[in-house]
Amino acid sequence: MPEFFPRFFSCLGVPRSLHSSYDPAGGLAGSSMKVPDPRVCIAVHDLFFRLTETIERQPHPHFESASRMQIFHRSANSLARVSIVAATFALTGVLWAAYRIDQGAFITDVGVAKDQPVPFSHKHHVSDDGIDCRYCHTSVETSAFAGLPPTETCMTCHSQIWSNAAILEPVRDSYRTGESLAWTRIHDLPDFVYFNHSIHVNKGIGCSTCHGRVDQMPLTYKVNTLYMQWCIECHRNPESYVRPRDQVFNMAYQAPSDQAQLGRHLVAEYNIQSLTDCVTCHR
Amino acid sequence: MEDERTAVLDPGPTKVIGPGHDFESVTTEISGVVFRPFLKTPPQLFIGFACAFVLVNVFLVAVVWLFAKGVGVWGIRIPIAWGFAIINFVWWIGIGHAGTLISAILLLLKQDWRTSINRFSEAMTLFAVACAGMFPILHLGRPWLAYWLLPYPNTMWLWPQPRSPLIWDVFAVSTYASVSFLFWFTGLIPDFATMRDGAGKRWSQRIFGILAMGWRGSAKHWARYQKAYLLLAGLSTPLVVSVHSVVSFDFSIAILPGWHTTIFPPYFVAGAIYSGFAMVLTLAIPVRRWYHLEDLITMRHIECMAKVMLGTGLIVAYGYGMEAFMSWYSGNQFERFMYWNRAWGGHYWWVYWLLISCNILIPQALWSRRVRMNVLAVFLLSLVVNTGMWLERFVIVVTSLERDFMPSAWGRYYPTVWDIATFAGTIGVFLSLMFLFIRGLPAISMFEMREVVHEEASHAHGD
Amino acid sequence: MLTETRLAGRVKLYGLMAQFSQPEPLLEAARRAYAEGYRKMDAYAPMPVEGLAEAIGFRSEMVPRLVFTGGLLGACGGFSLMWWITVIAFPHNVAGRPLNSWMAYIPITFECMVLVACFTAVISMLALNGLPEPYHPVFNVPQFEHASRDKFFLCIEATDPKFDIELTRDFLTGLQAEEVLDVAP
Amino acid sequence: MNPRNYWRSFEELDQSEEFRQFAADEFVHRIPAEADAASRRKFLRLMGASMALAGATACTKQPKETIVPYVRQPEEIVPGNPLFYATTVTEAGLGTGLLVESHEGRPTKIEGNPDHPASLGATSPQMQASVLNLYDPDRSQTVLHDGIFDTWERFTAAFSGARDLAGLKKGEGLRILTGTVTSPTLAAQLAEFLEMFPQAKWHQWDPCGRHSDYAGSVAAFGAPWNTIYHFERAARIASFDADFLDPASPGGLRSTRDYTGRRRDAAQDPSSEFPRLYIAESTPSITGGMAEHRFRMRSREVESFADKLMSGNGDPYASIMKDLNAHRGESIVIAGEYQIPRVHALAHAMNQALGNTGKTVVYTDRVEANPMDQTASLAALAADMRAGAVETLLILGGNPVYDAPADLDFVGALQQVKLRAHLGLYANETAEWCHWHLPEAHYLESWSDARAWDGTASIVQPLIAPIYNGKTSHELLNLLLNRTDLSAHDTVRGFWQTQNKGADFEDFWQISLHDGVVAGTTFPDKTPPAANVPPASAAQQTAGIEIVFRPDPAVGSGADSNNGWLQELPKPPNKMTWENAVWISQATAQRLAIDTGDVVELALNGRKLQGAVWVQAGQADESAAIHFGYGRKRAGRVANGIGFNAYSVRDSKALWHGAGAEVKRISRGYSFATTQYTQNMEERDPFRVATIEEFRARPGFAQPEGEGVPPPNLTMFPMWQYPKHKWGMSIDLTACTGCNACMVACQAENNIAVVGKEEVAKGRHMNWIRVDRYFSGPASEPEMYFQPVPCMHCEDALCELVCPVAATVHSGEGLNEMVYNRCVGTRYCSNNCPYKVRRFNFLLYSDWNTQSLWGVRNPDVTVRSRGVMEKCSYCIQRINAAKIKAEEQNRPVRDGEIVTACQQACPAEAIVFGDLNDPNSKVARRKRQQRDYGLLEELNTHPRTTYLARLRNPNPEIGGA
Repeated sequence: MPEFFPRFFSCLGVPRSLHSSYDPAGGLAGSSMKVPDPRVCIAVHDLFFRLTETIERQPHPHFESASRMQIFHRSANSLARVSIVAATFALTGVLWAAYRIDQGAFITDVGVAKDQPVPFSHKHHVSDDGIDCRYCHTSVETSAFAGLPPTETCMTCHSQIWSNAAILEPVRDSYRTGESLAWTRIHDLPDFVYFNHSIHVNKGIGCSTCHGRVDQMPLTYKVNTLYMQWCIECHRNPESYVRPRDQVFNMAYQAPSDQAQLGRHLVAEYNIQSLTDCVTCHR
Repeated sequence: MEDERTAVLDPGPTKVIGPGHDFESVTTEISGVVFRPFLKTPPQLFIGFACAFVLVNVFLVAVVWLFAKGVGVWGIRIPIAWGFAIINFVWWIGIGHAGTLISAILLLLKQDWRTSINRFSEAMTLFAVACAGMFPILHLGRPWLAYWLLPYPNTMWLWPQPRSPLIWDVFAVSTYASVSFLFWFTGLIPDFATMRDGAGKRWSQRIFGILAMGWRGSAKHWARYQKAYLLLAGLSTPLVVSVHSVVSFDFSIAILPGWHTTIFPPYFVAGAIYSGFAMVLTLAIPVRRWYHLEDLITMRHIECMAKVMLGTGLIVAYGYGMEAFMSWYSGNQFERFMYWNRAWGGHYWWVYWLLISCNILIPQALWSRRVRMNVLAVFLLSLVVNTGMWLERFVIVVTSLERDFMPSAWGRYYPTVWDIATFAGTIGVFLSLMFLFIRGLPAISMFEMREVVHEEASHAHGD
Repeated sequence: MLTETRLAGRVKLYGLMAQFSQPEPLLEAARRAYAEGYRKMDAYAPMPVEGLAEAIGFRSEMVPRLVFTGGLLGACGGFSLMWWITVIAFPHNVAGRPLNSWMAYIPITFECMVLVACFTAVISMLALNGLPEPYHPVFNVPQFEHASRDKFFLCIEATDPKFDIELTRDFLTGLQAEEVLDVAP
Repeated sequence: MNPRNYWRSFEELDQSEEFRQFAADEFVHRIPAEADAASRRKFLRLMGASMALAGATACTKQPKETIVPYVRQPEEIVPGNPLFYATTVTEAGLGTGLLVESHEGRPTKIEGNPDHPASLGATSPQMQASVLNLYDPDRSQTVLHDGIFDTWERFTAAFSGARDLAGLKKGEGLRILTGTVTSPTLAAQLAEFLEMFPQAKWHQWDPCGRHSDYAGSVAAFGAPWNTIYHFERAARIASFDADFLDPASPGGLRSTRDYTGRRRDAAQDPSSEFPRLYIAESTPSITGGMAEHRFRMRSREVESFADKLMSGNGDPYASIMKDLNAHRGESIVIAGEYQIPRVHALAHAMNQALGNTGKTVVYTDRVEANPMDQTASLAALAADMRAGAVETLLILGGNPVYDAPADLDFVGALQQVKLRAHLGLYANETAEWCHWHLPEAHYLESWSDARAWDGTASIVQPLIAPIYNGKTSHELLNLLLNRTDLSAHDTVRGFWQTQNKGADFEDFWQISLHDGVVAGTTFPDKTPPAANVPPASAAQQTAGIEIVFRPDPAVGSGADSNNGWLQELPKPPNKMTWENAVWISQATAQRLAIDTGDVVELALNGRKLQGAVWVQAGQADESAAIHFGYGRKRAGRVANGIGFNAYSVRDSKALWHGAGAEVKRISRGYSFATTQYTQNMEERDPFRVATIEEFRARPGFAQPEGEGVPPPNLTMFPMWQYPKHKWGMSIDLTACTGCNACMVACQAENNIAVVGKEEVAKGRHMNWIRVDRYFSGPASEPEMYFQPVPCMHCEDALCELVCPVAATVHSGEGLNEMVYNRCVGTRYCSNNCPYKVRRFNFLLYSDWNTQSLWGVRNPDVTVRSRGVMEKCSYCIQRINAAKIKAEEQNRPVRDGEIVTACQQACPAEAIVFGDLNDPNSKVARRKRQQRDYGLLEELNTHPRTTYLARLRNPNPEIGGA
C-alpha cells in the first residue's frame, strides 16, 4: 500500500524540496515515509503550496524546523474570513439570479412575439382599419373563450383586398382546403386554470388591462406574466383596475386620476366581488 | 482468544475506562482507528460495509421505480393511505433520539459514562435522521414538489398551511437535523485539532487543519467552548422531547381512533429513547469488539444503557396500558372497537402481540444483572427492541387506518416488495454512513476521554 | 547557541512559552504569572481545565447573552411568520378555524427558537474565539503539537508591558516548566 | 336509534393467502396497463408537466401550444359554451329520451330528457355510460370481409347481387335477424321489404327482451297486450319476482320516479298513504331492497306463491291478500320478466280481481312493431339454417353467436348459411362467424326513431358524424330495398312525412326534434278481455340446484360489456366489480361445503360452465344466480376474457331459470374485487331507518341522543359565516333505491378515471360518490340498504386542517375545495376524513394516450394526473357556470338552476342540491324535515351533506319485518 502511492502520484511531480522541508518525522502510524499528496487534496495543496514556500525563503535564524507545526501561512487567516463572506455573497447572488430568470422573458415570454402562420398585425387591423375587437373575437362577451376568427372571417375582406398577397397564401390555402390555420398561443394558461372572458368583460375589465395595447402591436406578444400572483393582485382589489363598461373595448383607455374613487363606485354598481376562492379558477 | 483479550482489557462494570491509560494513550488508541492504514481496517468492517452497500443499491433501485411509477407501487391504498413510509419515518426519527439524549441530557445529568459513547451516538443520530428525512419526501404523491412545504416567496402567493402537523414536522425535523449536526461538529472541533497535530500525511494535516479552524486549545477557547456546548445541551434537551412529540402529533392531531390520544407525546418520546438506546447497543457492541475498544466502552456503559432501555421500556409499557384502559374508559364505541380490533378482531392482531412481547415481555429479562452483564444477550435484546418498536409504529399506523369510522370504507393493508426494499435500503444507507464515520473520524471524543483519564487519576490520588 | 545580546532587538518574538505535562502545574503557573502582573498571556490545554481561564483573568458572559437574544428573535420570527402567512399573505378558511390559530403555531415557534439559538451559540463561540484562524504564532513551536494531545502550555506574549525576555524566561523556568520555548511571530 | 340485531360479516373472502399474494403483486395490471407502461416512458415528460404545475417556479415555462379556429364556424356554435340536443337511446328496442351535452361538436355527457315520459330527466347507469362506447377505441372501425379490411362499396356490390338473386325467388332463403324493433321507420322499411320479398323472413332475438311479458299477456288475454303500471297511484304492491325499480327494465326509470315519489310524499304528509311493497324473489334485487316484505324463494316457487296468494289462505298470504283487498283500485300485482307466463297471467287476473285495471294498471297495444315469441323465432331461424333453407342472413345489430340459448347451437347452424352479414357496433363473436362485418353507427351518430315503453315515439338524432363511417339499420334496409342513395336522415324524415302530411310538417319535425318527443304518439289505454289463468304447469322436478339467469346489474346483457365505467360499477347487492360470479346462499354454501372464492363447475342439462362462487346474503337457498354479459371473447380490450358466459348453459325452453343443476368445486381461492368489504353496519347506524309508526310516534328518531353526543355548534372557535351562498345537499334514503345511476353520472361529468380490477381490489377505485350497501336483520332474511356517500363538505373539515400546503381549503360559499394543482400528495387528508370519500391517484390512472378517449372528457374539469388527491366538488364547474350566467344577467342564482350530475341522473330524485341561505330552496326545506341527520355528526364536523332517514311501512300482521 504505501509503495503504491509514490508510483501512482509520481506523475504529479511535486518538488522534492517540498518533501524535505516538510519532514513529518515523529508522526503517528505509517506517517514516517515521505509520500506526495494524493489527488483528493491537490486543491488544498495548491492553495497553500506557494504560501508555505515563502516561509522557507525567509528562514528564521533561530528555529530550524519552524515550519513543522505551521500547516497554513499567515494569509490563510484572511483567506478563511474572506471565503466565508464570499460564500454568503455567492448564495445571495444565486437566489437573486433565480428570481430574475423566473420573472424574465425566458420563462414568462413577456414581450416575446412568436412565429405565426401569417404575420398578423393587430396594429394594422385595429389602429389603421379601426376594426373592433369583437369583429373577430366574437364570443368574448358570451363565452369563456374569446373566440378566434374562422378563416371565413379573414376572407370576407381578403377575398377583395390583398386577394393575392403572398403572405396571405396560408389563409387562402386554409379556405380552399378546409385545413384550419394553426396559430401559436400567446396567452396560454395551464390546463388547470379556468379563465372566463365573458364575466370579466361584463364586469368592466378592459381588454388592454390584461392584453396591453394590442392595437399597437405589429406582432402580438403578451405584456403580463399571467402568474397567479398577477391574477390575485386584481382579484383582491378590482377597484384599482375596473373601468366603465362602455370603455372595456377602448384600447387607449387611461385610468382617470380619481380611479380609486371611480373604482369603488363601479365595484358597487357592477356588484363586483373580490373572488379569491381556489375554485374560482381551479376545478 | 478474543475473549481472553476482552477479559484482560475489560476493567469490569464499575470503571468507565480501562487501567493504565494516560492522555497520550487514549489519544493514540482512538485516533489510531482513523490513522491506521487502509488495509489494516478490521475485515468485519469491510464485510459489513459491503453488505450495507448492496442494500444502498437496493434502495436506489426502489426509489427509481417509485419515482417512475408513483407511490402506487407500495401497498398503500384508501383507507390505509400511509404505510411503510411513515412507519419507517417515525422509527428512524425515534432511533435518532438516543444520540442527542446521551449527549445533552446525560451531559446535564453529569453522567460520566456517556463520554465514550456520545460522539458515536450523535453520529448515529445524524444518519438516522437523514434516513428518516428521506421518507416524508419519498412518500409524497408528487415528490418533485416537496419544496412547497417550505415557506418561500413564490409567484403563486401561496404558503404552507401551518395548522398541519406535517408543517410542524418540517420545522421540527429540519431543526433537529441541524442542531444534531451542530452538536456533533462542535464536539469534534478539538478532536479535529488533535487529528491535525497527529496526522502524518500533509494532506490529512490540511484537511483536519481546515476542519479544526485553527483550534489551539487556549483557555479562552475552552471557556467559551464549554459555555456554548452546555447551552447546546440545554437547548437540545427540550428539542429532543419536542421533536418526537411533534411526530406523535401527526397522529394525535388526527381524529382517527387509535391516533387521537393525549398519551402519544410522552410515550412516543419514551419509545424513541427506547429504540435509540437499542440501536446504540446494536452498533456499539460489534464495533467495540472489532476495534478492541473494550477498555473505553466498558461493561459499565453497556449495563447503564441496558438499564435505560429497561426504564424507558417500562414507560412505553405504561403507554400501551393507558391506551387500552382509555379506549375502554372513554366509553366511546369507536375507541373500544379500535382496541378490540387492534388486539383481537383485526387481521393484524398477531402483530400487536408480537410487538407486546418484543417491547414489554422479553426486555423484562434486563432486570437480571447476569443478563445485563452478558454482552451477547444485551446485543440480541437490542435487536428485539428495535424490531418491537418498528412493529409498534406498524400497529399504530395500519390497524387504526384499516378500520376507522365508516364500516363501508374499511380496507386491508398488504405491503409490496417495494415497501420492503425501500425500508431495507435505508438500513443500508444508515450502516454505510456509520461505517464510513467509524473509519474516517474519531468515533470517541478524545478530549473528553482525557478529562476522564484526569478524573480517574485524581480519584486514584484521592484514594 | 546565540547570545541574548545578539538576539535582542534583531528578532521579534511573539512570546515565551512554558510546557507542562499535567494540568495542575499549568494552573498553578497561570495563577502565579497573573499574580506576577502578567496580563497578556494565554494557557493551552488538550482539554478543558477547571479554573484555567479565571486563572489568567479571563471572564466573558457574551455567548449566553447572544444565545438568549438569538432564541428570542427566533421565537418571534417563527410566530410572526406563521401569523403573517395565515392572516395577511393569503387568508384561507381552513377547517373553520380562525385565521390566527395561534395554538397551532406554538410548535413552530419553539423549533425556530431552538434553531436560531443553537446556531447563535456555535457561531458566536467561533467568532468570539476568532476562529477560523488556521495560522497562529504558537504553532511555530514544534512541541506545541502536543498541546492538543498530552502537554500543557502557558504562553506570555511579548506585547505584555511587563514582558522582558530574560526576566520572563527566568520567571517561567522558575515554574518547574518542563521546558521554556521561544514563540516566533 | 332503534336497536336492531346486526350480524357479523361473512368470513371475509380476501383474508385468503391468495388474496394477499395477488394484492401484493403490483405487476398485474389490466386497464391502466397501457397508462402505466407509458408513464414509465413518459416519466420525464410528465415530470416536466408536473413541474409546470409548480406554477412556473423552478424556471419551467409553458410548453408551446397552438390554437386552431374553425375554417367555417357553424353559427349555432359558440366556442366554449356547450349545446344540448335531444335524442333517444334504445335498450332492448325501447326508447328513452335524452338531452346530450356537446362541446364544439363532441358529445360528452348524457342527461335525461325531462319532457320524455320514460325519463322525466333521469338516466340509467347504462345510458350514462353509453357515451363512452361512442369513443371506444375498440369499436368496429371498418368493413370486414372474412376478417380482412374491405369497403362499403364492395359490400354493396356483393350484397346487391345476393339480393337480386333472392329477388328472383321472391326472397326465399333471405332472412333478417334484428333485435326488438319499436322504430316506426324501421318497421315500415321491414314491412316494405317483406312485401317486396314475400318468401323472406324477419326474425327477432333479444337475449334480455320482454319474452315472458309477451307470452304472459298472450296466455292471459289470448293476444299480446302491453301493460303499464302507475306506481304513483299504488298504495300496495305485490311483486312476483318483478325488479321494476331496475332502471334498465322497461319503464324502470319512470316506475322508480313514480314509486319513490309517492314514498317521499307520504313521508311528509300523513294524509297520503305510504306504499307497501311485497316481493317474492330468488336473488336480491334493488326492488327487493326497497320492499317491506321480501319473501326469499327459488324462482320456480314463485308460481305456487302466486297461486297461494290468489287463494288467500294461510300465512302470510291471508294477511297480504287482506291488505291488497283493503286497497282495491290502488294496489298493483306485478309479475316479473323472470317468471313464467302463467305467473303473469295470475298477476293480470289478480289486478282485474282487485279492480286495479284501468286505475293503477292500464293496458295498451304492444309497442313492438312486430311482437312475436322471439325464442321461437330464433329457434325457427336456427332450424332453417341447419336445414340449409337460409342462403342469405343479414344480422342487424345483436350478437346471437354469443347470446343465443345454448340448445339452439346457433354457431353450428349459422355455418350452413351461404352469405352472412353482420351489422354491429363491435366486430364481436357473431362478426367472427359472418362473411361480412359492417360497422354500425352509434346512436349518437345515427338518425332513427323509437317508441318508449308506453308507445311514445321520439326521434334519434345524431350529435356527431359517424366517427368510423358506420351505418344504421335503415341504410342497410335501403340497400335491400334498392334505395342505396337514400340516407338514414331522409328515410326517417320521409317516414314521418307520410305520418304527417300537413303543410306544417317542417314545424312538426323541428318541434319533435327539439322536444325529443313526437307529440300525440303515446298509445291510448284499452280495456283487455277478462284474464284467464292457464292450468298450473306440471310439477317440475325439484332435485338439484336451481340456476337463475339475470342480466348483469352493470353491463346488462353484454352489449355494452366493453365499457370501463360499467365494468367498474359495483353490483348493488355485493359491490363486486369487473366480473360475474355464481351467487349462492349461505345455507346452500354450507350444505355444499363451498365458500366465496371457490371455483365451481355448474352442470345444467349436460351443459357445463365454470365460475367463482360468491356467497350472497338474501339469495334463495338451493338456488344459484348467474349473470349474463361476461365471458366475452371479442368484446374489446376491456371485457375480453373476464367472467364466464352464462348464456352457455341457458336453454330456450327455460330462459330465466333452469332446475336440477349440479355444482361441484374444482378449485379454491379465487379473488374478487369489491369496493366494500364489510356487509353490515358494525353497530354504527350510518344508515337510519324506522317504520312509519315509529316515525309518527317519534319524528326525531334519526337524531342521535344520549351522552357522547355534543350539542350542535359546540366549538372553541366562532363558526364561520357564509353570507353569500351556502351550498348544501340532502339525500333522501327513503327514496334512494341504490341503482348506481349517480355513480356513473359523476364519473362521466368529472372525468373520473377507470383503474382496473387489480387496483379496485387494492381499494383504489376512484368514484367520487359511492353507494354503500348494508345488510341488517337476520342473516337468512336480511334487509338491504343503500346509502350514496359523496363528499360531506364539512364546515369543520378535518381534511383541510392537516393539509400542509393548503391544497384543500374552504371557499367563501362553504365548499370544501380540492385544488389538484396545489396537491403534493401527502394523503393525510384522506387519513383524517372520517367518511373516506377522498380518492388518490396512486398511479397514472387517467389515460393520457388513447386519443379517441380524449373526446369524452369534460373540458370544464381538470384531468387529474398521478400523485394528487381528488374528491367530490359538488360539481363546482356547474356552480361556477350558473353563477357567471346569473352575474351576467344581473340576477341572483335561482334555486334548481344548479343541478349536480348525481342529482340530475337520479331517477328517484333522492338527491337535492342548493343554497341553504335561501329558506325556500328545495334543499333548505328538505333539511328542515325531522328525518334529517348527518353522518357521524358526533364528530362535530358539521357536514353540509345530510340524509333523510329511511322509512318503511311493514304489515303489522306479518312478523319478521
